[in-house]
Amino acid sequence: METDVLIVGGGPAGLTAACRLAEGGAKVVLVDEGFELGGHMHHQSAVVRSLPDSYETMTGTEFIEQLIGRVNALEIRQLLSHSVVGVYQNGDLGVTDGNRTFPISAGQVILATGAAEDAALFPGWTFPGVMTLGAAQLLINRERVRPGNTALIVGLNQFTLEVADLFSKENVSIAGIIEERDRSAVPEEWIARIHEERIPVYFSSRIQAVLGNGEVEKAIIQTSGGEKVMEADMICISNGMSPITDLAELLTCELTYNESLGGQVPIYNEGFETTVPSVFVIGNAAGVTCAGGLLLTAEIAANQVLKNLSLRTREEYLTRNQSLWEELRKTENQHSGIVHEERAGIINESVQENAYG
Amino acid sequence: MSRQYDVVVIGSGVVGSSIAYHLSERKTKKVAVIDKGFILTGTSGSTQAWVWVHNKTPSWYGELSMYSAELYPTLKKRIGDVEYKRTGGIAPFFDEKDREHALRLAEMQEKVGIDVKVLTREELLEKEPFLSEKAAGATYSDIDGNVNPFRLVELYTKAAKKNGVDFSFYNPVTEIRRDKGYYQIRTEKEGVFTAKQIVLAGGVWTGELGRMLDITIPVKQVRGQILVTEPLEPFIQTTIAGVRQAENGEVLIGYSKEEVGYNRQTTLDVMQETAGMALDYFPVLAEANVVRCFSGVRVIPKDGLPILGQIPGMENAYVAVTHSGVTLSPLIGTLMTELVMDRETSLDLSKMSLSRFERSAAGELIV
Amino acid sequence: MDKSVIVCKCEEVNIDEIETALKTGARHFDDVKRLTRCGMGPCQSKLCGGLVRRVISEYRNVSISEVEPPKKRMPISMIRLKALATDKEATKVISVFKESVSGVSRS
Amino acid sequence: MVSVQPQAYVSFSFNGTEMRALKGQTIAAALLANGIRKLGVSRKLRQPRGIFCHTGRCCSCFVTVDGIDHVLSCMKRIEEGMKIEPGTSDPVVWRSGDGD
Repeated sequence: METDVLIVGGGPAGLTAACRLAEGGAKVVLVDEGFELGGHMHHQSAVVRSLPDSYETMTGTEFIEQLIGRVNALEIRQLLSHSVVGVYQNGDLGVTDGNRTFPISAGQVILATGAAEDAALFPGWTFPGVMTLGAAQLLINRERVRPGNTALIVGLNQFTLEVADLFSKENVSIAGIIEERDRSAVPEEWIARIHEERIPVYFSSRIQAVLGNGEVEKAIIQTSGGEKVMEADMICISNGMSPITDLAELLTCELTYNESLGGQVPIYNEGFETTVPSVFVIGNAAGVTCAGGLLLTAEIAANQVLKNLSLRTREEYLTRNQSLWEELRKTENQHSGIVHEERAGIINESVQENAYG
Repeated sequence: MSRQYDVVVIGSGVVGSSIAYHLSERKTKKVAVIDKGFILTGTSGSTQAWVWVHNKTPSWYGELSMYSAELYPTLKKRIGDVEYKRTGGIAPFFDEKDREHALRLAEMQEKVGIDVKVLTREELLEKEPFLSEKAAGATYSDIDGNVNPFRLVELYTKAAKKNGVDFSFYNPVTEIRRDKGYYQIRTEKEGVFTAKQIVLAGGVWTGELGRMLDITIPVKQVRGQILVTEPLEPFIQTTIAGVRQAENGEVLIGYSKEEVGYNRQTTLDVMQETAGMALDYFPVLAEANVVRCFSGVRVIPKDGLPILGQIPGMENAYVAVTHSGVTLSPLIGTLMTELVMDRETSLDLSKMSLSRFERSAAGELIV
Repeated sequence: MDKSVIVCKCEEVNIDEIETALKTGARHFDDVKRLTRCGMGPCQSKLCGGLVRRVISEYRNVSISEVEPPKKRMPISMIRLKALATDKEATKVISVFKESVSGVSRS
Repeated sequence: MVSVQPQAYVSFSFNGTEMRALKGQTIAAALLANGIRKLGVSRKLRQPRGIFCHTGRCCSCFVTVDGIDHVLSCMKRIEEGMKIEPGTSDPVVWRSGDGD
C-alpha cells in the first residue's frame, strides 16, 4: 500500500492531523489498533477544559464524535483493528490485521500513538480488581459495565477528579483516595473539589496490602495516622501517563528523558519532525499534554507535512507555524503541567537545521 | 594509579568468561576481566545457544566441537546448573536428493568419531512427530544439545569472581601498550591495568583490540535474527537446526545471516522469512504468538574457523575468537588456561593459529 | 517497600530479584532483563519498563534518565506466526543442512 | 449495570456456562458484566489475573477463545456463540529461558 502520509493512531491528535492533511490535498492512511476511532478521549464524559477558543464547550465524547464525522466525510483510508508490527529494512511500516502482515510505504509518517497510563507498585497490584483509572472510565463509558461497587483510587490529580465525578454519577462509591504526597504538595483547588464530593483523601499514604480471595476485597493502607483496613472491590491507579514511543524507537528516532513531558519522549523540531526525516510525532506521544495541546501539536505537524508535500507555500507555512505555536504556548501554560520551555528544551537544533535548511 | 594483574582478559562474553573461570580454578594468578559493557550485552546474550557438533566441517572442527560438548555434562558440578541438555541434534533436509550429501557428511564425521545418522522420513517423524511431513530426512547425532546462555555466562562469571577474579564492567579499553615486558591496558573509566599476560577475547570486537597491538585479526560481523514465541507445551524433543524449544517452552526460531557490521537492528523482512521457515518446519506453530525478535552479531573469522593461541611474535599475548563460542567455551577455557599457565596444550592448536592468515596471504595452502 | 512485590507482571520478577542482579554490577534495564527475565514476557516491558527503571534508579541512587530504558523490539505487539509469515522467497534465512553440505563439498 | 439504551444481546459461554452480553462489548467487559473478574492465571506463580489497562498493552487479560490461546480479551469484541475459556493455558514448564 502506498500513500503520501501514514498516520499511526486515531485519537484526537491523529484524527486532527488526518483532517487537516486530507483537506489540504494529501493522500492519507490512518491506522489504529482499536476497533473504533477516537482514542482515550472518546470515553471522556467530562467537559474538555482546554479546547482552543474557536471550539464550543463540549465533552470528550462529543468532541471526538464530531471529529470522526469530519474524518468520515473526507477521503481518508481507515485501517481499524490494524496494528503496526514493525519496520522493514527500506523504512516501510509493517501492518497486520491479525491474518497477514503487509507493508505500507509512506513519504511522511506521523506517530500519534498517544500515552499509556503508568502502573504503580504496591503489594497485590497484580490482582484482578486492580486496574488503571482509565480502564475503569472506559469500562463505564464505552463498555457500559460497572467495573466495581466500591473503589479505592491511588493518586490524586486532575484525572482523578474527572473520573470521581463519573463514579458518583454511576453509583460507584469511592472509599477513599490514597495519595503518596504530603497534603501541601497537592493544589488546594483539587482538595476542595474532593471535599465537596465528600470523598476521604489520605495524604502521605500508601497501600500496604491487598486482601481477598485472589481478587480485591479489602486493602490495608498505611496512613500518617497508622494502618487502616478499607473495604473495596476495586483499586484504580491514577499515576500519570507516559508517551508511547515503541514505534518511534523502532524507527530509530532519538529519544530523551523529560519528567514534565511524561518520561521518554522523541526529540523533535518546531514542526514536530523527529530526528528521522519525514517522521513526525504528535499528541501525547510527543509529551503528555492537555486536550488543546493534542490538537495543536497535530495542527503544527500537519502544517509542516503539507509544506513538505508542496501543498503549502513556505510563506503560508511560516505564518501558520508561528501562530499555532503561540496558541500552543498559551494553551499549555494555562492547562497542562507542561512548562512550555520544556518543549523548547527538547527541540533539537540539528533537527531544526535539517528541516529549515 | 595502575592496577597490577598476572593476566587480563579483555571481553566477558562466553569465551572471555570461560577463560577467566578456568584460569581462576588454578588459583595461582591474579586475573582481571575488562568489558566495554556488562555480561550478556554482546553476542553471548543474543544466541540460539545450541551446543552443536554433528555437521561442523571440516572434520577437525567437528572433532573440536565434540570434545567441547563432552565437557558440558561436568560443568554443572563445577559452576552450577547451566541448563545444559543433550537432546540430540537434527538438521532436516526437504529434498530426497540431499540424502546423498547427508551420507557423505556422516561418512566424513565418522572418521573423527562423531556418530552421525542419516534418518529416513519415518525415523525423523518418529523423533519429531510435529515436524512437517514435507521433510525428506535429516542428519542426526546424539551429541548435540543446547544450553541456557544467560545462565552459562552468569555462572562462569560468578565462579570466577568466587575464585578472586576482578571484573571491570562498562569500561572500554582505549589503548594497549607493551612496556618492559608488561602490557599496559588503558581504560576509559578505571585508568591503566598492568598485566604480564593478556588474552583478547572481545568476540565481534576482537579486530579492534588487535589494531591496538598493530596486528590484524581478520573477523567479520554476521547478524542473525531470531524469533521467540510465547511458551508452549513441550513438543520439540531434540535441538533442531533453526528451531528449538527452550526449557520454559519458548520456541527460538531462526538462522539468518547478514553482513551489516555491528548493526543489531532487526528487520521485518527477515522476521517474515523466519516465520515462513518456522511454518515450513512445524505447521503446528501457525497459531503460536511471536513475542519478540532479537538479533545478535556473530563473530566469524575470515575462514570460519576458530582463531586460538598465542599471537605470533608477541610474547604473553593471546587471542581467542571464534564463531560457536557457546559450543566451544568449555574447551577454549581449558586450552587457553593450559596455554597461558603451562605454555603447552593437550590439543594441538597450530591449525587455529592467527599466523595461518599470513601464510594464506603468502600463498601457502591451508586446509 | 516489601522486596517480594512483583515488578514485572508477566514474568513475575520481584524487587529482590532485580536488586540481586544490580548487586552483580548490572546498570540498565536490559542488563537486569538478561539476568532476571523482567520485561521478557508478552507485554515486552510496556507495563514494567518504567517501574523497573525506578527500582534501578533508587537502588543505584541515580536519576531515572541515567537508567537506559529497555531496547524496543519487534513485533510491537504479539502476533501469530501465520500472520507474520510471508510467501516471499527467503533470501537471508538459510538452512543449516545446506550450509554443512557446502562444507562437505569444500573439503 | 450502568444505565443503557436497549441494545442487542449476544450469547456466549465461559468455562461451559452460558452467558449474555451487550453486542459490541469487548470479551473482557462481557465477562465483567457477568461477574467474572478472574480471567486467567499468571504463568509462573499461577496467580489470578484480570483487566488492568484495557488498552491491549499490559497482557493481563488473556483468555482462550474458540480454542485459540492467549487472546487479549480487551481488544476483541464478543461474538455470538463464542466459547471462552480462562487464560490458564501456559505450560507448567518454568525455567529461565534463552535469547535476548
